[in-house]
Amino acid sequence: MEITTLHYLVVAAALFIIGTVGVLTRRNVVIILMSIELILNAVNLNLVAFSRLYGLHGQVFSIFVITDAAAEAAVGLGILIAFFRNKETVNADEIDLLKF
Amino acid sequence: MNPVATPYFFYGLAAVAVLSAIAVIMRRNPVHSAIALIFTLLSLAGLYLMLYAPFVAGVQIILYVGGIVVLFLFVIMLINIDSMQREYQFNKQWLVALLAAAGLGVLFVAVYVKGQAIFPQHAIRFVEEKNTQQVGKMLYVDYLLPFEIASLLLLVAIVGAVVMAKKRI
Amino acid sequence: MAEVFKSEQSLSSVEHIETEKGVDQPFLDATELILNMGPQHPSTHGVLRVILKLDGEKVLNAECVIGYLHRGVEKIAENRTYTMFNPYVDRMDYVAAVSNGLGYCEAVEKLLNVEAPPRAQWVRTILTELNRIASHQLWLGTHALDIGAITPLFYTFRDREEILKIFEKFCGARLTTHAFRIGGCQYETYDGFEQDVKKFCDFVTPKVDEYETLLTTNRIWLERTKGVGVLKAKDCIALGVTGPVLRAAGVKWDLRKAQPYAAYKHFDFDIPTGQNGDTYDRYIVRIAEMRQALRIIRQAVESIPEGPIMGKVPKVMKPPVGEIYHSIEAPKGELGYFIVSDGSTQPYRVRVRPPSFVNLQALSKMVEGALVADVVAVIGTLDIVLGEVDR
Amino acid sequence: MLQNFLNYLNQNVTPGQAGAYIWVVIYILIIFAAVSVAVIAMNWLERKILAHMQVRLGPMRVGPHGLLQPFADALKLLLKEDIIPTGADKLVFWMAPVVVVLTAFTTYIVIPFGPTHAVTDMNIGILFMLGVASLGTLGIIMAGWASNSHYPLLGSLRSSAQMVSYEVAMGMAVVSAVLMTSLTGLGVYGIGGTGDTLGTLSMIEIVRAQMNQHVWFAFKFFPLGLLAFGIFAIAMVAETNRAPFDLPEAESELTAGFHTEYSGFRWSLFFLAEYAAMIAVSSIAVTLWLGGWLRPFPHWLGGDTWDTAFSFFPALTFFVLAGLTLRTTMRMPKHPYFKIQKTGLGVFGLLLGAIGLVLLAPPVRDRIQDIYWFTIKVAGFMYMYIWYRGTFPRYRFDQLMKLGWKFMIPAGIGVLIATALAGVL
Repeated sequence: MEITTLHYLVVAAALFIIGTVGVLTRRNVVIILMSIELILNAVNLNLVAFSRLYGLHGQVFSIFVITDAAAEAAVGLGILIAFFRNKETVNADEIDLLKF
Repeated sequence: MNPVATPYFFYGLAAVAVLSAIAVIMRRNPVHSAIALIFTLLSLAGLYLMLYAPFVAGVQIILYVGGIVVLFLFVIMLINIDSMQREYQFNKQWLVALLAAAGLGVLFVAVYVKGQAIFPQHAIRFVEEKNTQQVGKMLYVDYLLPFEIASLLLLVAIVGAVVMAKKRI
Repeated sequence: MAEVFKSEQSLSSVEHIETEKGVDQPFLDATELILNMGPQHPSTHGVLRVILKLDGEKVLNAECVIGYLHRGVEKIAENRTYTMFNPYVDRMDYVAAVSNGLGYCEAVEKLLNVEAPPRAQWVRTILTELNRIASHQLWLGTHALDIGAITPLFYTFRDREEILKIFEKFCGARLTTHAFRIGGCQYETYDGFEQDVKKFCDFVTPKVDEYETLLTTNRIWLERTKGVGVLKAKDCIALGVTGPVLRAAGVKWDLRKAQPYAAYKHFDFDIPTGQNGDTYDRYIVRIAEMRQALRIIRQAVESIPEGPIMGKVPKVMKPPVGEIYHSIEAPKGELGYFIVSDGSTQPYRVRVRPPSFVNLQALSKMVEGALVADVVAVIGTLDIVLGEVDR
Repeated sequence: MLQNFLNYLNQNVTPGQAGAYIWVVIYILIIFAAVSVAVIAMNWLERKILAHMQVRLGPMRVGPHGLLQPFADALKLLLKEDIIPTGADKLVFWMAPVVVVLTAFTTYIVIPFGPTHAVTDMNIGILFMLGVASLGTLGIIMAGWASNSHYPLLGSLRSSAQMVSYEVAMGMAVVSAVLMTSLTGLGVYGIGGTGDTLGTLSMIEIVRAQMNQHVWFAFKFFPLGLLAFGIFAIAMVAETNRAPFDLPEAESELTAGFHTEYSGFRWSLFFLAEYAAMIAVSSIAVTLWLGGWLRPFPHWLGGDTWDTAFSFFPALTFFVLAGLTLRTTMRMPKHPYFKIQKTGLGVFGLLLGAIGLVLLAPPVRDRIQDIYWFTIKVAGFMYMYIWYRGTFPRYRFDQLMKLGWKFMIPAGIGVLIATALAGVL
């Protein structure tokens, strides 16, 4: 059976939904950040899959997305460490102060 | 060279990707989640290779798996406390999550059903041998401005991360 | 860095290190990690245990736990005659057994008010200085090994072997020699002793240069040792630190010059000193001391007098009631013996002032704010022997 | 079928590109076996060379001159009890050595031992190699974390920080070499050939570019190529956790670092992976800067006569080794006790000689040359590794970081910019 673009899109959608569920339900911020990575990867898969139909632009964009993911992970984890130092927790529902 | 056994590879990689993704959000121990994330990312790199995007696959491995996940693991080791694993891992938003998941699922199905017609039926056959060169050219010619902005973003991210994580500035 | 595992190995002696959460503690104690270095560890030079409180790699606090090698040597002395106790002292600082023996013998001689004949004094000086070289060689090899240079160890052991051969020929033992007796030496030196010692001096002089080519100007060695474990002269004196560690801080204090014993007042030698009191200076001072020791040995062998080797001491030693403190400059610092006599054949009390034990006190001061790797370097540079620390 | 099978031999591409899957499997098996043998040989050589640097003999008891010592060690390790600490995370503990070994061996599929002697040629060859090599860190982090002990944890934290830092410098050096593949100008030195002005990441194409440009990249744009090569040569030692950068397993500080809690077979996997990774990164250095499989002076000493002369080198090397072995056999004491050892060493020497004879045969001679030159260059690096270990003290963690961030990375960026300028001007 030929593997078409649609197959890839289904995988990407599955990853996206899993990521969304992870962001919404988990308490641990580290895992929420990982779920965001999952979502970004789903997007990437879509971009690369479509690049097979419409040219290389999708691949180039997926590289930008990876760059963004790196920046997001670095800043997110930095905030997390700063927060953890002060509150000794990484649970999202306990992060309820604007200033600490 | 013609690919062999493509469907099997695809299904195998897709299964690994999705199952590990589920493990990412289900595991109690964040380190296990991170390891599951590695499997997802690696199988996605495999899928990129199948899509004739070797450069993106290489970047995926070297940046995501070699860089970002190492960062995740590093931070988990810094803040992993046993007591945290004994707490409730999920908050009470399961209803919201279910709705969101269902909504997204419906949306995707709708898009696929509607959009099937507008996808070109035949894929472009890329010359795999020159993929890197072509991507490079595009990055530096067509997408020069986004490229520079991305570099600026990374600089800001470096500064931000250092400011955030440093104890005393 | 965080404490990753709640310190589950409830260390009984650690409790007071745990920081209490408070206002003046801006960051959580979760950033601290308690590392239990030793008693089984490749570079604590025996069974020293150091409890390190770490922030990442940085040492916030270090606490030494000693006593794993305690054999009650001082107590044993109270149940032995003066002669019988003599071999025991060799087991304290076993890499410089001859120095230990010299200190004990001279202390008892002082108590008995006898003096060893000149020839014995000269032989004692030669052997003690040979032992100083052997001790410094062993220190250099293991210290370099701690810092990661594995090769000098084998070079120093190769050359130390020659010294041990001389010991073996002289008294039959290599490590715990029991070389001296109260009142002199048991036997006359073997034939060819002088030649052997001279040959050794000629053999080892270029070897000391060889050690220096391996390490002295090595960039990594310089980076690892300069400015590491600094102990200033004031702190040295306050802590009672002696030996090369004190001299590296710039204090020209050497008991061989200050209170000459054995035959040292007849020889001409210098006291090498450093300025900064860091690990590198201590290395340089010890290397220079090896050279000075060779100088002393050369002079001693040239001028060794003829005569009896054993002084006149009674067969049954009953020193007069009294007490005596006598100290010598052992390779590691001031080695003192405090002996109280109640007039019987056995000492009432023997108290040893071991240089390693006193020098080890400085460890926690020296490593504060340093890195884990520095702890290892500093333990090495203090040149401790746990047999002597715990006794 | 058989014809199909043998057809590949006449093709001038790697089996991966030719689509000859049976040959791919054969190549993978050969490489796996060869690397394992190389690791065993390295084990013996390291102990012997290090011993001779340290005025001692090294292993002498098991087999003549300790030749069988690695096998005895392997046997011991396999028979040892396999301990998993009580508090350890069993899954991760189990997975860590597997990850390390897998990544170390996966890199080999793109290493070109010759123009056709690679499993496959990838468009992203060098990127793939660096990426997969960096995955080894994950295994080390997992091992340190899963052990549930403080020394391994410190070791793995050191390892992750170290690898992330040195990978950047390594990448910069690699990029400057990749850049050179596209800079076909003669440069200031007036030597050089022609080539594609489009750069490449493929390992085979990089070597081809060096052939076409008539210069090994280490010597291109002197001293820029040499500088980049030097940066890589330092970074690769740090990357493989070898002395003087062996902080993650610093024996005198962290007892054994990340593999403190490992024993027996699992520990031997770490050992295997470490040496395999050393060979792999040395192969990258050889490919990128020292002309890969090219023999010395392929153009300056060109022509059929020189080609033939150089093709005798592999056989010659084996004859020299056989001669040395037989000489040692002769010099062994004449005593019944040494009879078995003497026979063994003699047979070993004759075996080496026989291999040398086989290598003299013309078809073998032509095919084996590339592999020979590649191996010789890698062996040079391996000797350097041992030499470093015998000479240098260990860096401290902050000094390592200082060297990495304040010297290596700026130097790498500087060399990259200078190379680009030198190529354009």
